Amino acid sequence: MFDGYTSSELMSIFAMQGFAGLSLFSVFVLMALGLAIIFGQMGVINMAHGEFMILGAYTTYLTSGFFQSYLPGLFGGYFFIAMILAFLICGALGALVEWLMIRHLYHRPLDTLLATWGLSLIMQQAYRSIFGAREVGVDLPEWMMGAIPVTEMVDLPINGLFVMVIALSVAVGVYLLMYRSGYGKKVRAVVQNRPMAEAVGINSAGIDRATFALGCGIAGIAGAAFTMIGSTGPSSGQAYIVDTFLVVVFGGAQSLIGTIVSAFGISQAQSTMEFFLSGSMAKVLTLLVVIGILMIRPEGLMALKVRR
Amino acid sequence: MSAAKSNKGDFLLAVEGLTVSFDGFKAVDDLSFYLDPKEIRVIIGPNGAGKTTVLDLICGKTKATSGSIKFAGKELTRLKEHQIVHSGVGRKFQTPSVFEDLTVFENLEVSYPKGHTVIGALAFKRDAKVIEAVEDVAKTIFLTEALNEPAALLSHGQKQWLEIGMLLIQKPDLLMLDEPVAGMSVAERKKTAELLRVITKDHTVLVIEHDMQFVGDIADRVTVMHQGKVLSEGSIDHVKSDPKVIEVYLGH
Amino acid sequence: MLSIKHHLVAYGQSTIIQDLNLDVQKNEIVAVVGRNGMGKTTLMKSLIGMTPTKGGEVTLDGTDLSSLKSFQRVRAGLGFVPQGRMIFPTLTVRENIETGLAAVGEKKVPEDLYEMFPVLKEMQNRRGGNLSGGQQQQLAIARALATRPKVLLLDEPTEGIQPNIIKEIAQTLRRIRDERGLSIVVSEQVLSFVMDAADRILVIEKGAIVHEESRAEADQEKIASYLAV
Amino acid sequence: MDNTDKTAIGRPAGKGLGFRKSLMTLAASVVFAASTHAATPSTAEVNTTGLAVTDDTVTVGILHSITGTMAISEIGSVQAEKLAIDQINASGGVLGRQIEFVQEDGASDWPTFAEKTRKLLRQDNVAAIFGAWTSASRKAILPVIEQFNGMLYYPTFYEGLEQSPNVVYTGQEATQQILASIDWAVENKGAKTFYLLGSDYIWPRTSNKIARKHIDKLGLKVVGEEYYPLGHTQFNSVINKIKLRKPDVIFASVVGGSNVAFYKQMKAAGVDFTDEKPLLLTISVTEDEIRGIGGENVEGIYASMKYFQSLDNPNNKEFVAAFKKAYGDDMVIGDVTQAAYLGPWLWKAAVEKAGSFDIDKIREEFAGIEFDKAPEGYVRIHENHHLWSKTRIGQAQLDGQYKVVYETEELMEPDPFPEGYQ
Amino acid sequence: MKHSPLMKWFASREGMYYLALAFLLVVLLPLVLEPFRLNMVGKYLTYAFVAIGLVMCWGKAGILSLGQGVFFGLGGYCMAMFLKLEASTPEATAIQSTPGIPDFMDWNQLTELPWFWEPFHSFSFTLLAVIGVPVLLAFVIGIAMFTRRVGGVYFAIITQAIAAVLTILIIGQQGYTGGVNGITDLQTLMGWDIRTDEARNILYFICVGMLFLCLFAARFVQNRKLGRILVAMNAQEMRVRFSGYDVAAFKIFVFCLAAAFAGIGGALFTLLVGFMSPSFIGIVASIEMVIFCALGGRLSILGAVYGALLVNAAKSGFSESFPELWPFAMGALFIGVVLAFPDGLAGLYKSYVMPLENKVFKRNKSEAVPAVSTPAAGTTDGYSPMTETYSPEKS
Repeated sequence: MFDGYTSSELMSIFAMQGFAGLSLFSVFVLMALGLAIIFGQMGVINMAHGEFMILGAYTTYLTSGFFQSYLPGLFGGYFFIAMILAFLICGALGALVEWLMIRHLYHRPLDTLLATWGLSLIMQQAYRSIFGAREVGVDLPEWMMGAIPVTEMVDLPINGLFVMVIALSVAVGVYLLMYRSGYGKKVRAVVQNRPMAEAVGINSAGIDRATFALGCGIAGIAGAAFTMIGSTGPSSGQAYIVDTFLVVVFGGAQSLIGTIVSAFGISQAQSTMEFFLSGSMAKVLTLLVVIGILMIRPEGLMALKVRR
Repeated sequence: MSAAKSNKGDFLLAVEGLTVSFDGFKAVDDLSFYLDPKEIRVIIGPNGAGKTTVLDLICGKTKATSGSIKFAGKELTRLKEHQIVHSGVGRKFQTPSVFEDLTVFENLEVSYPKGHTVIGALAFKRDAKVIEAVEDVAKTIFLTEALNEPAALLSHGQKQWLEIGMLLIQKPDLLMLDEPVAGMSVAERKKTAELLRVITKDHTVLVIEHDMQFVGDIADRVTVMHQGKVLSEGSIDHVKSDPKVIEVYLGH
Repeated sequence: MLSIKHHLVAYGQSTIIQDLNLDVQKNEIVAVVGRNGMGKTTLMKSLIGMTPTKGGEVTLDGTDLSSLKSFQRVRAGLGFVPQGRMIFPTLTVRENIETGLAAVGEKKVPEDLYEMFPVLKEMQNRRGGNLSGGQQQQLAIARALATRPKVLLLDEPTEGIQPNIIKEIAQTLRRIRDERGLSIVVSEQVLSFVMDAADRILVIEKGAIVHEESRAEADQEKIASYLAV
Repeated sequence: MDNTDKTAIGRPAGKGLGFRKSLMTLAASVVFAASTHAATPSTAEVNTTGLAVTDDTVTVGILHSITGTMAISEIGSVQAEKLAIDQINASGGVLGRQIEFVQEDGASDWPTFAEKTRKLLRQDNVAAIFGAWTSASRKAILPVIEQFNGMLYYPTFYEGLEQSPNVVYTGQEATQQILASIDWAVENKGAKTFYLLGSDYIWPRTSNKIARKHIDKLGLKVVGEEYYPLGHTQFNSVINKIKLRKPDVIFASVVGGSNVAFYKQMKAAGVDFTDEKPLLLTISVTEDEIRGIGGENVEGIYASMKYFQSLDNPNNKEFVAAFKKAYGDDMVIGDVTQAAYLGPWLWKAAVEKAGSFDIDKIREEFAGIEFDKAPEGYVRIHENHHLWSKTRIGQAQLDGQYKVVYETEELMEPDPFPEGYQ
Repeated sequence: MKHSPLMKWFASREGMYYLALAFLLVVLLPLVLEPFRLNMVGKYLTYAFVAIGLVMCWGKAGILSLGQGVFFGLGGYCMAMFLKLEASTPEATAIQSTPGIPDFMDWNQLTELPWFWEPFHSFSFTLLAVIGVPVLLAFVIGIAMFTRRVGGVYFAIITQAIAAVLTILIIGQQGYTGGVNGITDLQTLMGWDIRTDEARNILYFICVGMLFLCLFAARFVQNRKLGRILVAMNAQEMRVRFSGYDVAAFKIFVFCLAAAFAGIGGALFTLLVGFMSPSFIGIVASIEMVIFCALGGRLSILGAVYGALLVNAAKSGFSESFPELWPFAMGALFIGVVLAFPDGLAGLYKSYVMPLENKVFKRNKSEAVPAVSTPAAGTTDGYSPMTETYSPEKS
């Protein structure tokens, strides 16, 4: 399989492949973090997660259009504004959805699945009505295009690096928020013992809404980031949902670290297999391995073992 | 080695070197005790001493980290819950767990030791024998009148009895009861004590209980647990006067 | 301070608390004693709002609590130490106390709390779940005090606690009352503790107060008879 | 039955579909336009099989997905077919009859296509059906249309391997698209090695099979062949493989949302297509797709199709202008949209040649029917029901249009069952 | 007057419900609808098989599978393989390079029939496989998951992933499976042309017949002790385990039962519609099947039938008149059912229609519904889960 390539070529390729794995990893992390918060911390199965991501992508699309028309001079920086807007808009919609729908369903996790699936249908059709059935093209500022040549063979795509940076920042941000802030303490208290959290004065309903909104907001950031590497259409979000859930479940639903570890494992497995097999078979094998491991270890990789 | 030891006497239940740890925390720590056939044993001890965990281990709900549980010469630690039940161990939980959607009759019928396989449950017929067994037990647990009522409508105490009844109908050799009188009224308590006296005639019983007076009423022997270990064991008077027990549990 | 009128709690068709009336004075420690299943815990949970109330009125210092949710009751001045302590096991000791502070918008654990429970300061970075029963009880009380309550509710604080520590808890309660000038309602079935801690003793049976006396003239035998089988 | 009123015949095209107002007015004006009664043959004469033909009107069906995942692709076809119908009506209709249409939604769901075909044929008795996009939906329609002897005008370029007496294929079959383009790459660009890449389903696989055979015949080399699931969005690994194998040509048939991801990631990986190292040759990216991908991401790639919006001929200028007038200036027209536009015109030509709406009579006349007003220039129907057409190579520009760099001199013969390529 | 037990049952309230459904499906719809519409109803009914399975599996036993499309598809594929082989005689496929194999195999350079296609020359094997293949897969999944105590949300997500895997596999292995196009152009069943209106009508009635068979099978299971154990398991799994039941075995059983129903539905779908494709296996199809069940009332097997009928009829009706509104309606339906009517149509029926009915049915007091005060009761079918009512007078 490697006949006729010099060792330096091979080295470069492995370096590139490693980078490909890392960039897939950062995509998975971005996809899964929002869901890990919503599913892992609140037990809500948000099947509309992909649609929230696409909302972030559309927000980016609109922002880029706005900057092109009105602030062409600042176009280079529009992406940061777009991400913030995506976070806010998705978060706000998330809060609204929580208030209208999710809060009535906390004790019925499987029903949240059905209801949010309905929500995803509505959101998809809304996109179709508003933005048209075709995919929209999001223009990127010049500086995000192209690659940084490291060696003659190895180029690091700038947008891949950028997605990695975003993924890393979001992950660190979520970590700080969950483990270093008053809000995080309240979330963890509510997760551990909802009635008791109430009884020490925590407004658990408010925490729930904020947490759901946060998860949706992160989905929005992910969607904004994915305009750089993926497509933005009414049903693009659905493509992510199975992968995203598997990453979260595989990691052990309660554990944010688990989500990151599992994103790493799955992305490396997939990108390694993609190199030796065809893309379709690599995908099938990865999914099967994940399902297999989940059957042996249903609690996921990093489940907390506690006395019951 | 332990097999040889437990075969020496003819204990019904021999627990030896039983240990279980949750992430390093040893809830039960190298615990050993033995039950004679037809013995009434009460386990007492402060909260968190590991009493409920011991019952969990015996009935297979929790898997032991190490140690052995021999029941009538059979090793239980490797069996699944339903296999343990079939070997003759019945377990009642602390909070009553009955099938609220089913009637009392159905609750008992479901527990009747026939038709426990999938095929069996499809083929199961409510014949005269079943009805007789259900009515028998219902009488024992004071629920004859309530047979056609959904279990959801029973009082707390009645649910406790029903759960005991669900064990009785299985005709187990060993009955394990976790705080059977918790939350009962005085009258119900008296009736429960009476019920236990009936049961103990032909069953070996292992009870967890707090109420010392109740313990004194029923126990042959008492095992006091503390931090996953046996602190003291013997007759009620013996443990009551044991200074260690007084220190950590009974108070001065 | 705390006034409970015609309090009624029921699950489905079974009534747990029936027309219960109780007034707690400022600076008073009231003990509600009774056996398991008599409604003590239900009373406590319904006062803090964990269990819905079917009828009656609860006012705290003139504020009507009846329609408030748990966290609002806490903000109105009710503190709660539940049965079984219910500390947050994976949060550290300090974080546990901070969850209580959040209710009143404070950030830093006040020194006086650590003074009252020095052991908590020592262990502030340990996970709550790794404390002993007695330490957890102190943590639960500290967490409740962090909300700066006017009335502190304690549900069976001695449950599962070694006898020698039970005495300490009684002293702590009196100290809290003296230093902070708050009222305490404690549910119990350990008579010695009640005699140590309470100013007034109420006996609850089947959801109703059946007997009441002040500690000074309490007839221990009589109360004990309610507690026995 | 009263089902007809559920699907109003000739319902205004703009209803809720977000079409431009101009179309509504156009459609309305056409419907109410006085038809030329001059030499209209009698209905009994032109319709012996009970089709929905009156003295003034003839009803046809339009069957595409306007909801679901395929709506993205199929809406262009709907627009083109309606435009052609409007234009035909404005020019006097077919055999003196105005065309009315019943539009049904296939909803991106294959049984729905079969069901709606049944409905169109059994209930609406349409004289022709313009529709379908994916092979899967065509395959679902096929048994029904054959059973009830309808006629489907199918616009998409596709894998071939099919020749139904009840279908006219107005798009190219695989060999037309592929053979000429590979020859072009070899002759003009000196290509020696190829990397075949596609989405994982029948059209890319069949196309690549034909491409591989042809490359083998030319004595050249395929250095990689790879398929990704539909909707896949991560192409870093295959991009690395391409970098490793250094093919002269990447022959790509990635479709749908994956397309966007693929080209963005190629671009990001430092591949500048304008360098033509490697050269990228696609058979799946029309101007429509470029709108989603972004012109900057595909600048420099080559596409092999029979039609590009930029074609410089009078037919096309007129067509593009009419299309934009009807649907807005920001519309783009891709290969399939043009092929869909041919459908009604070819049907009209066949009907008029046969002097009848009867399917069996039309069928006799197909071979040799030509349409010289076709935007792509000129087309002729082969006896195998596919079209003779030229194949063109276009190079994508930054503005999302293709610049035609090559076209075959002769019309390519359609060959749905190519000997030696199976 | 002595009535046979069967007559008695038909006169009972429950019997009436079944008779009403039978009347609707066997008499009313065939009379009112033209063949084309009736065929569509038949197609909807094939989904009802899946929904009945979901009632047993999800409603009763609490196991939500988001991969029922897998079993539906497998059953459908088994039938499609048989029909395809029948349609691929050497004469009919003479133009192929290898005559006698299905056309798509020929396009993919297969020169002989793959081994796993061979048995599908036999109709009896096919009938066996229609049930056997889905059940076998369900059994394997069940063993792997339930003995490891994977349940709830985790089970749902894993079954969803399995649906995704199978879809990718079928699409990718097109030489063996027909790929994304599916297996199409199916014409005859043992020489009988299944595309004619008469054939489709007959197939419709076969479908209705099979549906009633499955309904009765589900009803049988539900009314046996096994049914009670499923309900008990859902509420108090621990107690069932410690009453001596191997909970995993019961879960595997009910999951396999649901798979068998789905497989039968899939096979009938293939016959009625004339092809099978991977789009019925995927996630979207599988989740829609859950909503049929939820709309009907997740505890009611009859409700499941109405749920499947109604959602699909609404889908067709809506998408004909307001294509772009349909997804909104469908989405709203999902949310509405879950939020406002968690017990679905059956629940609505029970709270609004049944009180009226009770007045009419006064004399049948003995089989009245469990008290309204226990809404959690294990049935909303309008009859007690017990057919054998215990009466103490016997002793």
